[in-house]
Amino acid sequence: MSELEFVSPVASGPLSAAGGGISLEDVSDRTKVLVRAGRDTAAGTHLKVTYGRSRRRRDGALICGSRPDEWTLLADPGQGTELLASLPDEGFVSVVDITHGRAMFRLSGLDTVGVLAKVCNIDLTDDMTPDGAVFSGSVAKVTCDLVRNDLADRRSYLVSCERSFGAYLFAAIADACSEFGIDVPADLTIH
Amino acid sequence: MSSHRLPIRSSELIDRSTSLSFTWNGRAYVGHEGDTIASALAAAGVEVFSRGMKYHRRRGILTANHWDPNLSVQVGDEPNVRAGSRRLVDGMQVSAQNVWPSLRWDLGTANRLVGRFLSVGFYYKTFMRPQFLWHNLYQRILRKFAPGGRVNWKTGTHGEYDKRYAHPDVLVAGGGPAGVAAALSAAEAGASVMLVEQEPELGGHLRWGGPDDLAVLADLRQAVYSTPAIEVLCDSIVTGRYDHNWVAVLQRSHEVAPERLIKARVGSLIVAPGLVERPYVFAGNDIPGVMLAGAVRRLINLWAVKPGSRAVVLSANSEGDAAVLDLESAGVEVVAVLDARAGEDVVEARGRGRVSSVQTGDGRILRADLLVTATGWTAPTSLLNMAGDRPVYDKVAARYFPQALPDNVLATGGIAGDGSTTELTAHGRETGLLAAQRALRLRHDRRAQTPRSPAPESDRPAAIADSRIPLRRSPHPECYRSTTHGLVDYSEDVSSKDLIQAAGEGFDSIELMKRYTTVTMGPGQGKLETVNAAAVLAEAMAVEMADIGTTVWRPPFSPVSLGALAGRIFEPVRRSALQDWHEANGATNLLAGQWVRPDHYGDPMAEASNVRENVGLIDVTPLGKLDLRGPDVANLLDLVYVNRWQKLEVGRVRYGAMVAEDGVVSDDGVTGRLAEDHYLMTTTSSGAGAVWEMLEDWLQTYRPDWEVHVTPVTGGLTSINVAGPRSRELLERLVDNVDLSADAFPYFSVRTGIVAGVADCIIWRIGFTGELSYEVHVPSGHALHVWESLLSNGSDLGVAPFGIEAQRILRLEKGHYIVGQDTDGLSKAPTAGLDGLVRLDKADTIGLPELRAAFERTDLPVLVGLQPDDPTIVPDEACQIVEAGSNQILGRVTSSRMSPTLERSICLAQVDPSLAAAGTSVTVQLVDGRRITATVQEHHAHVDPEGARQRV
Amino acid sequence: MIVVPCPNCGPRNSSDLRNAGEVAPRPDPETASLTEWRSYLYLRENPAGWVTETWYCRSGCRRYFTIERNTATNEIRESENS
Amino acid sequence: MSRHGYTYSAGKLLRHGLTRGAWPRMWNRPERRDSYDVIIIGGGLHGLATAYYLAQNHGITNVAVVDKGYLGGGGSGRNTGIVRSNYLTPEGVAFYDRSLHLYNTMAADLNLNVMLSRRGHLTLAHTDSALRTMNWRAEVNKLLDIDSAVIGPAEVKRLTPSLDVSPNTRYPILGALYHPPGGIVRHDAVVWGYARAADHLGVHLLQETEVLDITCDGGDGPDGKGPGGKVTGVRTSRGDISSPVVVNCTAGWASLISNMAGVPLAITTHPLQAAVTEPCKVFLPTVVVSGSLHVYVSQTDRGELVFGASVDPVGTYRVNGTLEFTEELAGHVLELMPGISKMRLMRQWSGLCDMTPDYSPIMGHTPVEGYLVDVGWGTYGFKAGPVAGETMAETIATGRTAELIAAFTIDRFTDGDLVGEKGAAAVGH
Repeated sequence: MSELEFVSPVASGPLSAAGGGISLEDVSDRTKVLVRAGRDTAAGTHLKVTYGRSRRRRDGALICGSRPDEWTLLADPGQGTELLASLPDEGFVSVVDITHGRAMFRLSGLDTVGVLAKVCNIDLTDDMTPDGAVFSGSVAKVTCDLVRNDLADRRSYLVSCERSFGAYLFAAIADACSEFGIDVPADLTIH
Repeated sequence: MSSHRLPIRSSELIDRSTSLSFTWNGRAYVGHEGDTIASALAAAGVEVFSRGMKYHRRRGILTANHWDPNLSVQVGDEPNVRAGSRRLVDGMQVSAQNVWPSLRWDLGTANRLVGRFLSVGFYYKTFMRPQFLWHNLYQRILRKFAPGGRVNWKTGTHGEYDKRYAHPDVLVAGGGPAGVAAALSAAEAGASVMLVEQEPELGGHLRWGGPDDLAVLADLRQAVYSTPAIEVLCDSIVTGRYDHNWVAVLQRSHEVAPERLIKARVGSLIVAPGLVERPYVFAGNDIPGVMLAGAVRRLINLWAVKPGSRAVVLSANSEGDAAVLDLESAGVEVVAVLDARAGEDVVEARGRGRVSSVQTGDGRILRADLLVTATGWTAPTSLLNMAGDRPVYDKVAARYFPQALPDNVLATGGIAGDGSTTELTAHGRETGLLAAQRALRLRHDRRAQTPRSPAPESDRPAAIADSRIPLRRSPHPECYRSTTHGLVDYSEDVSSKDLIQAAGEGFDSIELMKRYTTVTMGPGQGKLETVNAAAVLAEAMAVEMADIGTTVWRPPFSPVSLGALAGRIFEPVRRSALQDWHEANGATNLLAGQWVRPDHYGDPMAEASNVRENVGLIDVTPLGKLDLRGPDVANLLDLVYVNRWQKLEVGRVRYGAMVAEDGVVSDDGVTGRLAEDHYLMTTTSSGAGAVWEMLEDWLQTYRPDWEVHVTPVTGGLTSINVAGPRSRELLERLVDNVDLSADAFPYFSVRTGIVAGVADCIIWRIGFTGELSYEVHVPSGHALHVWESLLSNGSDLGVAPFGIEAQRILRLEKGHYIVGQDTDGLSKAPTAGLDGLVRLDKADTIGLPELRAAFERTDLPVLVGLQPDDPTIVPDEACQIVEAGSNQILGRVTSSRMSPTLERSICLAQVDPSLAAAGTSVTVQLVDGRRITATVQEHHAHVDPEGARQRV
Repeated sequence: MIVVPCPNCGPRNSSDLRNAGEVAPRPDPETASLTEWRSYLYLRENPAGWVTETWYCRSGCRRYFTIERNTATNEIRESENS
Repeated sequence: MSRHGYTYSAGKLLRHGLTRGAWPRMWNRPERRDSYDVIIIGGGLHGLATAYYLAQNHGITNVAVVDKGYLGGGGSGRNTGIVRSNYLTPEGVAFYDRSLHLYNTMAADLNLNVMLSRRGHLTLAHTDSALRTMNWRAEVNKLLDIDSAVIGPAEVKRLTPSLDVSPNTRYPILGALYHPPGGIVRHDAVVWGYARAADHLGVHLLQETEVLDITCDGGDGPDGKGPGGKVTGVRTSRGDISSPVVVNCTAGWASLISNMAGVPLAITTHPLQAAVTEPCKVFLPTVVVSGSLHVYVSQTDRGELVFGASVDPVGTYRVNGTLEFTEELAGHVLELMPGISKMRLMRQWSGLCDMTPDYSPIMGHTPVEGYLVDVGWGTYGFKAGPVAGETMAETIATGRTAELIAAFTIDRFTDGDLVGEKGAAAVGH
């Protein structure tokens, strides 16, 4: 169905501050696959990373240890079939394509910590939350999965939430960014 | 008025090159940057700032800082602004509060004439009879006298407030010498530090000290601002310390918000607020011109304001002695210095609108316009109280000291003891080091326990004992009250005489006294008043201060605006992938929990009829949807639903109802078996979250041996119900690879197929509306395409969207109950009519014993279909069913609508079992009080009870 | 905002979790008398002191776990049977 | 009034003002006896009212009220003083309506102005289902002759102009249940009024006397406690006191006291928080409650806004309050009244609530003879104080459960006959 357009819950294009301190981009169209498996299953062994950490697989998929015995695989758009096929399925293993079920944003720049500190109670200092950290928490009162996934020395986070909260959450994060120089479009209101 | 501004002082905060214009009660004034509202007005000769709450006596500057009870003013639309600390801003419109018609001529002063009759608690002792006078007259008058400023409730908006979280290892509350030194040593020891100071600049009392103090201060400031690990927040205040060192900081005058709340999880909290100077209780102690030593020192040294011309000073300590020197240096004639340490005293200040004379303890009457008192200190122990400490009174030092603090809270500076600047900073440094070591130990543990952070490279820092040398406690006379009576609480107008009366009436514990007299209950919350109140009570009871205890200081330490507490107001809203389309196509929305969804598109009756006649589409995405996988799903379903699930075949769906452990109906929905070990469960929209958590609970804590994975897919699958006699025809045009014919795809079946080119759509055939209908669950990224395809391919079939209201009509025609509307918090399975569904012979089901007990009972209410005998009357939902000749309640209408299909009113109702038989006539009382009759129906369904329409 | 030590996530703000109350062992529904069943449903020790209770890590690992909390002080320690 | 000893009046105020004479004590600190006919544990509103009605209505005056602290130091002094009777169930309505009647005449009955302000009580509905519950309450209320009706947004605005009734808010006000007789009372004064009247009738008020144990005889459990036994007295921090009747009126501490008699309760203790702002000129004429937003608010005659919420979700005996309570409160208040964001919150506090599964009290006799309970008051103990005292006194004096409290017996949990108040009472003010 790759010819069908994927419609994101977020209508807005990328936003960034003039000074470059912060940028916010909707990446909801990325492929997201949820894997539930015991650590002793072949899938668990294959995925390897433990809860709280992430690694980049050779095919480019980002493997996130999102919960105990639970992984989220993130890849470019349209990779669902490939990702599903990439996993050994012996034993009690569940693989669910959640691409359509989760909205996802990338928040990048020096001021990300300042932005997230306005909406999220997690300690984001480097020793508590280094690059590669995977964690969950409340962001602007929505439960989110987050990955610190720095880009070429630019601090960056992937933030994902249940799809139906997507429009709200994008607006809420954009609102938090405004202190750091992002001009928030008028149609992105949090209320 | 003449200028009271002094020549340049080396310590002054004002920038004389600036001029800020503002108004006070409508009159124009000018001040400088660095001025507070009060200092600018005082410099211009203003002496009266407010009126007392009860007797409306004139009030002037008392403490000249944030705690000054006499300096609450209105600034624009902001009430109760502390003019003693609020910095002047160009264009401010400042006015006095609680005066009418003006500060100068205030009619409230009439209360003074009857003051002797308005003794404490007087209102409890009168106005009992006649009652109508209390309600209609006295109370209205009392309300007119309410103090405080005016809030702009008519046109005000929430405004730009903000919040943020912080995670400092060490938070220092108070930027005086000890606090600054603590911050520096904590940072040196490797801790991240947040240093919070109430004033706009660091330094505490050093700011109004001599050249040596100023030199030390300059060094400390330089060191702090060149230490990156210290975040300095001035003009900010720690307002609360809550359990587990959750600390609230109110950051004022930040560029993004006038007030911003910082919530900090703090490793170690260092409490270093210094001391609050305490007023002295004597006759006339509220006359303008009576000031505390700290007030005159601040006025002279920080703002170069001459506080008077002839001063009497009552001094019990070095602050008073220093005030004498400051007064002299400012050209104020010091008429007399009364040394309280030598037993000298003041018994009365006299004057109207300004002190004119002072009577001393030895009977002298001195002409003066300024009476300065330095009689001791209150330790502002609020944050320590909040940390569980009960500070103890030390008779020798005449103040309270910390008793037992938890490891994560440390005290330094004046609150911990006395010392020179060198001694205070030394204690601060030791405290900072200890705080840092404890905090770093906690940080080490936190890293070790948190999976996202790598294990700490170093060993756990060793626990360090508290080896600090305590600050000494300098002797200080116990100066609380003179031989005369005066005010104890300035903001509440409570005098020492009032307190003694209250004790005599039986209010002889500090908490009872507080409640009866309202002492310490005003905006200052006891900062100035608490210790004096305790002293007066001790005197009245003839006991030691130490035996009185103090009132518990409750948060916040300083009042916080509702705006700052609210912050940005995040209220998450959920939208289906089709919600933009709905709104663009005329939908009227409905808020259902967090979801916003279409109630109707203009004409719900027509929308419902169209479903009965043609075909309609409704977006039911908010239905909870849970993807269940694993070999034990059927076991799980058997446990959580009242019916059986072991024999559900692949490709079939089934209705299920849930009860809680107490047997009360809790949720319901349809679950389908998509593959051998793969099911999709639906729940009510409002119950989706709770059902998910409940399934996890049973799987994790009760049956961890079962292999089931639960994944919520509510928003990922956009659910479109295609309902109506032409629904099959419409779907056939768009569905590939699924045979929709009645034989191949019977009622209560499920198939997975391609709809409008979108793969992985789950289609199940069910009938909430009572019509032939298919619920299509579409991957949400392609849902709009499917929805629009259904509309564009069905125009010849009369396809049209319908909203929740039409669905409610349709389901009521069909007699489907809604959990939580037609059932309530006591409804058990028999009430909902689940007799046919429930299986009591299962080994286990949630609430099984209660299910069994419920079916033994004959007294439970019964849900029935009900039709008013007059078909044009629709009783409102919640109308009561009553005994014909009385007000005895026998049931209620739970749902009601006008049925477009039957063109008559229809209802569901819960009735007493004696009324449940079909054909029973019941009496319904309408909202307007009329009573009508209605007849109980054989079925819940009013339309097509046999289900013929949905089984075609 | 107290801190709850989630065995999987580490220390978390309590707003990230849901408190499911004092642990009450579920009697066997087949054999329990109604009186026993209703004791399980309704009666709680409700002590002013240490209580073993269940939490659900709602915004984190989504696991249920038990800890001991002192209801007089809000101190928390690991549950002996967690 | 002379039965209450010294009578207060405007004339007395005048005389004391002129002579500057001292006022007499409102109550005494008596020496305790070794034995009483009735011991009431808990010197709050309920305990004092029970003692007063025992003496006043039934002539039983050999009664002690014991409290570990000072009078009214628990929930009686920490609630927000709201009274109303527009409950959902007939049994709830009848009970609270009697209480409201007692409040109406209390100032005269007790010769102390409790400052009842019948200013009208609005329960806002923001959703269809909330509106349906309001209709339900209104319809039940009407049948029981309670002044209560559902009104629309325009009428809400007329009664309370500071509320934002525009339809585009996150929580639009779709209507409200309006209850004109509802209002507020000066809570401490009610405590003092009952204490003063009971003291004058001969009841002993024993403050700073903590009950350490309840002594029993003949019961199934250890030390003769538990079902089948009977009460013999209490052990206190100031010595043992014997009595054939011990009444538990200890609200948030009810479980601890009841466990001393071997009678476990269907209760968990949760804090209920409240807060007050600095005073402002009066602008809010009614009591406003929003169940969906978990907030209620009224303005005192002193100009302070008094706020409350629903109970904290985590059970605890801590009463030091939380920051998140004030944050949520402020957010929700500003949803209702966006114009007051510059008002400042001055003080927060909390009290302990004894929550039952069905949001209704547990009252009357227990399986231990002579041990009675008046507990499970959750968030509505203040409203019920007078009628609870009256009916408990009747139950003690006559030995028969008073009719108004028959639905609230301890047996209902074993019988599975819970009261249906829960739906309406989640924010029960």
